[in-house]
Amino acid sequence: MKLKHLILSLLFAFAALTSTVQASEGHEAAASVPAAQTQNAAKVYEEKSVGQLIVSFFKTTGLNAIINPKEGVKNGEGKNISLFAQSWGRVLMFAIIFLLFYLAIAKGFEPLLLLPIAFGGLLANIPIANMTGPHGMLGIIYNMGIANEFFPLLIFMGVGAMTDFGPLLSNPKTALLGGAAQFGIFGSLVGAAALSQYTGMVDFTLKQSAAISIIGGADGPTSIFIASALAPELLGAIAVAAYSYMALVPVIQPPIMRALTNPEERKIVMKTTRKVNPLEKLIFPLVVIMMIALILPDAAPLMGAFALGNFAKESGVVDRLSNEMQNSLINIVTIFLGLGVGSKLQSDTFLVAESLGIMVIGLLAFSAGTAAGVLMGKLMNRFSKEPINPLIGAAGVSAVPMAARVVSKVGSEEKPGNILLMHAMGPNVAGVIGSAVAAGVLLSIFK
Amino acid sequence: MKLKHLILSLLFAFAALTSTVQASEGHEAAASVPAAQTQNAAKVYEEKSVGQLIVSFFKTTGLNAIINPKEGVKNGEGKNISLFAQSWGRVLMFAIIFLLFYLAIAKGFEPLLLLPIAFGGLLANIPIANMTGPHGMLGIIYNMGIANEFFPLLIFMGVGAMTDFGPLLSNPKTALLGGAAQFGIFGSLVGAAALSQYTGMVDFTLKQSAAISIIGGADGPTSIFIASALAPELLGAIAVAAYSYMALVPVIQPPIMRALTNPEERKIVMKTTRKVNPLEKLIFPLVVIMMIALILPDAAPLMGAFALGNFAKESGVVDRLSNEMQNSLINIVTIFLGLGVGSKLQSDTFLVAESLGIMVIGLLAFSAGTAAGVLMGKLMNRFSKEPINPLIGAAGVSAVPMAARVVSKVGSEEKPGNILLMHAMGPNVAGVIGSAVAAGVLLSIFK
Amino acid sequence: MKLKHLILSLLFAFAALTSTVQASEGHEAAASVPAAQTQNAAKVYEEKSVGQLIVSFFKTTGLNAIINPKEGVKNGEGKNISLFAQSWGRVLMFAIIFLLFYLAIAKGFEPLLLLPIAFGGLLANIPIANMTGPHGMLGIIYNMGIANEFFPLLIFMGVGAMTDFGPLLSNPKTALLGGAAQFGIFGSLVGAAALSQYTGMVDFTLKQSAAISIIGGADGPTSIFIASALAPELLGAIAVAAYSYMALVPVIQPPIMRALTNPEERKIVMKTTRKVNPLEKLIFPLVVIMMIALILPDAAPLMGAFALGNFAKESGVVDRLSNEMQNSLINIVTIFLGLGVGSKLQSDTFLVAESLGIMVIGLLAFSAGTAAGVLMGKLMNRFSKEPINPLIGAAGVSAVPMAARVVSKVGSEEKPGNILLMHAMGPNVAGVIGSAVAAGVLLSIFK
Amino acid sequence: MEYSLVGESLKFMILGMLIVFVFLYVLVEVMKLQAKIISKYFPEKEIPVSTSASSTTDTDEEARRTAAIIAAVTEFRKKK
Amino acid sequence: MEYSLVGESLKFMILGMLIVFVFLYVLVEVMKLQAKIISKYFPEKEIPVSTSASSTTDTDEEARRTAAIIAAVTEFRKKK
Amino acid sequence: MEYSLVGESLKFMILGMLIVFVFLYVLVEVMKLQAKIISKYFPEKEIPVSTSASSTTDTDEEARRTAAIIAAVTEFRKKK
Ligand code: NA
Ligand code: NA
Ligand code: NA
Repeated sequence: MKLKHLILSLLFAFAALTSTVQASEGHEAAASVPAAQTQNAAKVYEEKSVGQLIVSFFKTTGLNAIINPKEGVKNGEGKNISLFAQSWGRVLMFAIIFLLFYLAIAKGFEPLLLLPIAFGGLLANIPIANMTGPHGMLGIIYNMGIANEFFPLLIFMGVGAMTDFGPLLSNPKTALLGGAAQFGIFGSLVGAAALSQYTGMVDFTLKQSAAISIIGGADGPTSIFIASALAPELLGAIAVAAYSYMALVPVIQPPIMRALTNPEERKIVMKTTRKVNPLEKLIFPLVVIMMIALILPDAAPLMGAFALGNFAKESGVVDRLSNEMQNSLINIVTIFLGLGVGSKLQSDTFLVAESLGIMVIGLLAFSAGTAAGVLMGKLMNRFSKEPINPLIGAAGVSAVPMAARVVSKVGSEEKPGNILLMHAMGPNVAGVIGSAVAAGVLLSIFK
Repeated sequence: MKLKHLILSLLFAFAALTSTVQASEGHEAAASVPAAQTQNAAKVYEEKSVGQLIVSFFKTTGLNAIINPKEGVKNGEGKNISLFAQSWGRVLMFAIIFLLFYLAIAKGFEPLLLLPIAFGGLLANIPIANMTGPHGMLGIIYNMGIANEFFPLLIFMGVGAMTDFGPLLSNPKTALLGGAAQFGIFGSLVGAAALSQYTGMVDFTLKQSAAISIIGGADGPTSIFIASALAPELLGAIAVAAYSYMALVPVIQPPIMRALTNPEERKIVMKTTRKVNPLEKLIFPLVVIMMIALILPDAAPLMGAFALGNFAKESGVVDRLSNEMQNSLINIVTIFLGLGVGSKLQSDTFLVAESLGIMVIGLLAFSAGTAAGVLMGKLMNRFSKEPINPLIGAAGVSAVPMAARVVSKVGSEEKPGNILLMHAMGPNVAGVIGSAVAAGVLLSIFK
Repeated sequence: MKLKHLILSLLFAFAALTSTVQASEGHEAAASVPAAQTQNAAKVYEEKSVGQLIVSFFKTTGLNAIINPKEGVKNGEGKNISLFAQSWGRVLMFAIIFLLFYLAIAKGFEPLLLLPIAFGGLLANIPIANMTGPHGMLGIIYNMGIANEFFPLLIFMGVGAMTDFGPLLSNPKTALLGGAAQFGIFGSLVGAAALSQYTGMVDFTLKQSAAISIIGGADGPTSIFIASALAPELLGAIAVAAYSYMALVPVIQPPIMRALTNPEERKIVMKTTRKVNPLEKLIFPLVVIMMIALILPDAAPLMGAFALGNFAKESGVVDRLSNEMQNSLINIVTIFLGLGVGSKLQSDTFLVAESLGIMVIGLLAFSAGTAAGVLMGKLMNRFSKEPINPLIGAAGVSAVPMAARVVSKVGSEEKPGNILLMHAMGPNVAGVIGSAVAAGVLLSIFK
Repeated sequence: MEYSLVGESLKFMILGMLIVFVFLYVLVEVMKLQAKIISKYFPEKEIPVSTSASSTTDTDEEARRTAAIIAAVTEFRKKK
Repeated sequence: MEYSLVGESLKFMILGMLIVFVFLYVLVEVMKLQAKIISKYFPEKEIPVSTSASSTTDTDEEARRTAAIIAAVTEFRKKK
Repeated sequence: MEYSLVGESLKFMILGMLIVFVFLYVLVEVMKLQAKIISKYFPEKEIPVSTSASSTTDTDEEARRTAAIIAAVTEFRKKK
């Protein structure tokens, strides 16, 4: 195939040319930046020869931008990007993003959010294109719904419309297990503070520590909401950590659950749940939002959106709207939320020691939450008339409904036929409320 | 269950503490406002003891905000809220909102809009959270599509895609009945003016009177569109009145219809409608929008959106888009429209004599429209060659398709087997056009 | 029917009055404009008699605006509209728009976009209503997603999710045919420049020429994206030309294909395509976007959105999102994109010699692209081991999947049973990538 | 405000009802004219638009289709 | 910063866990009360809300319905 | 403008067609390489991605599924 040779030689000519460009670049470097600015300002096209066109084209290739990083290149927020972040930083980020793709697709790590987040990260790290700037696709999306914390609320509304509070209503006191698991949040808050104060590794402020600790709530939209509000610069790492560990719940939780319980406890069979009157389900979201209004209005946006979705579903008279919240609307917002969060995976923002710190604290948070839930389960079992299997406390960390499934699996491994799923769903959904309350407390502190 | 006692004592401790806080509050009151401002401006966290944290937490509870209203608290638009509106006002609003929930769910009052409106109202009245402010969820929604009158138009586009002009085209002259019913609008405009001029009860301006009178069009999106344009401060009350009375059409209309007709008139059987050529249906929306363009361009946004939806449906070549307008898009916009309108149910905006006045005028408007339609039906029956059942005039107030169903029901009660539904659909859809024309006239007057 | 007479006489009275108004208008003309402005500024309603009301109503009719055009009337962008554009211009535009409706509905010309574009154009040309202004429905839509080039990217994302790269992956070298067809773009760029330089007919700048030439890419969203970026003033004409000629592909291409090939070439049977491993399809969008990142980051928004859609589909783990991109989301955006583009069909913007020039160049572009594709096919057939039917080169102009179908039709006419469809899909989808690359080159030149 | 609210609104009523009736009356006449022209030049058989296949977009037809799906599923569930 | 990060965050922990538990405890009591009131005054038979017809909105029911549709289509496809 | 529009656009044509061809040529080579690697190390049987179950996302499969639903409903309606 001679065509191939023809094109190959064209390609070689191109390559030869570009190496010349690279060589001559050194001389121009000093002059080029202001020149570019002047040209930009005037925006007048000036005559060029084909050679000049090709040279100036090469200068706008991403390859050149990565191989020859320059001082003064700015990110989407208008801050200078370091030479490292422009070159090896981008390469490293692409590697991390391919890892995220692998985890999302081959390992099933919460793909609905990790895949768009990672793709957003990929686009955010493309040099020259500046897609995270205010006129870029990712920047537009970010400003549309993440900077103002709107998209996480819409997601939460959809989640509310998908949530069934029946199991919690049939056994109210299991809500306390969902409270204990919030120790994951506050424990890791102390952990983040300690990491900053006692090691030189990271230097989180109190606000940043609080934003990170919400990972322990095991609730994606809540994490993104709080991170946008308290520490948007950490949003990318926090979201990635939250969704990654939520996907890892079946790996993280079982060992902790087994270590803190003995086989007898794990074999406890719980009483069948009572049937719940639909009216109880209908009133419940109103009760929750009124309590939030009276006790913790700072959690009103989160719980308000959640209660709205749940109330729309339970009312049974606006199925059009409740189905919409659970389908098209949540899908559209998920795409945008993922891309917008991914815009915070730029190399200069993400490749900092803080991200590693966030990963460590996130793991701590999930573990602490699980442990606290199980221990609270043991405590309640001791004081309660009806037997309580302490395993269901682990479901209190949320990660709805995965943690509840993990509980059921561990329980039935110990005693086949002992189905704990419905019993675990109580603490599971209470954990969502608990996390929103914890989030409200943190917001109220820093207001 | 000793756990209960443990927690109860914690709760009591909390209660005791909060009462102390309340007691000491008096002394701080004077100093607290500027202090809060300074702190806010600096946004620097300052060390606090656990006691101080709990005290400052209590100050951010909604309970405290309601029990201890303060001067200088601002609503979403930045205006001061009266002490009454902060305390009893909120309580009263919550009661009204629960009433709306009851009407929407148990009584089936147009739940698709009343439920989201009421929920928006609930969130809007939560103290501290300030969800109607420019950064709050409701404020974002309001600015996204209600302040600029965009959402009502999208709804109207969807309604257009759901409307079938066949019955009107098969019997064109019934359009005049849809015209007569617009007396509901202009009659109640005079009524609102009279209420302001002759009683001290309310003090509507001409613009406000016009915005209110559109309730008589019995058309949700048109009402919201005009209220946003002419009197946004009355939007909440107008929308609630419009949708409530639309739901009450089966209650309001029959007595008026019976009072104005004798049994012979009600028994009139109308000629079977002719089959309409699809081409007529296809051309009709273009005819209407071109007439609006030539005669009344101020109604172009409303009728343009409506005609677009109808034309998309009748063209038969863009079913993807026309189905979208009728489903996902209208559902999403309905959720947002409801919440955004609900944001105008804040106690300080809604709890004014004007809202009561709007309710009174709204009832007047529906009644006057019904009466005018029926009387016009009697007049046309006298002059027309073919018999016209005057009942179908009542369908001219719109509230598509409910008023037409009411006509059919009243008619078949008088003479079983006399199905007036299709005959009533003509005035019914003409009433939509008539209201849009009336809206355009009012817009053109105040431009 | 005496009612008719009653109303007719009312109508005559109205007509008589309006003619008086027209007569007296001349005297007022000079004073009216500043008066209107003052009134507007103060926005205070002033008492009027019924006669004055009717006169001032007549002045706000569209008929009056068209019959009595005035100096100083402004379009949506705040520029003065010529007297011709206000009067005959609008009439002419309505005629063009009805022609577009006819083509879209009766002739099936890409109705999904031409119908909303034309309807947007209709609304944009309604006098007085000013729907393209920043507060009008079309203006809101335009600023929401077209001025910032967001909507075309969302469409492209959906198209990506609908595209199957299997045929291209099974026979990679056919991608070169999709490259050759881009001569349609660059050839027509030279054509547009020549038209400006050598005839007095039009006066396109280089940027405008580039924006127009992208019509040759036969790719709606790409055309709209580039036109918004380089020459928004030509957006309407470019979009209409692009979609019209895409619909005309079955008319434009066959004669050119037959003229450049002999029957033997058209009868060539190609080898059956190999089965493609799903992993190849999964990796392909990542390969493309990484190559764009390295070689041509200016094409990153376009190819990024496209690759995201395709990757979401091929990943198989986010079907919720990929289905959303292909259905509700693309439908909603199509409605808005059409209306927003249609807002550029205002008489003063569209009725210029440039629009005719664009139509001419668009036809040239499609023809040149087809010819170049076929010629490249002949060249490749000569040098390739396996036979290549040169007809499939014509599919390289894109217009997915229509051009591929045309190829298959022409091929099977020559040799019944010779199904070229799958072979033509390779160049067809490569043509999408090729056009995005060409678009990126043009963007990079003018940055 | 030196003008009477009621007085002005009465004038608006006259203007408004007049415009509404004029508009709808013209519309009635146009509808009649259109029906006459269409039945003369484009009788139902030769409609140039492709509405024959897409008559399924009529709302009642739509409703019937939805009903059919629901019925199908309901029946299927019963069988189970 | 003159304050201790760890010290402050420990205080936050105390405050936060306290509020979380108080909130959920109150919620538990309200849920119990509500159940009692509802079972007394609104036993399942006489629910005033129209949830009887729309019990299909329960998520599991929803899931079952989706499953039914999928099953129906799958079966249909097999038959083909 | 002191430059020739046609002259400049001819240069753009050279640049543009060059880049388009270079890009697509590299893409062709990458596609070939990728096919070679994948067929060697990840033959169809052992694909690590879960595409086996979700092969239904292929557009034609999608279309077939939609067709199946429509057919099912149509048939059901006929039976009625
Ligand atoms: Na949680
Ligand atoms: Na009406
Ligand atoms: Na192309």
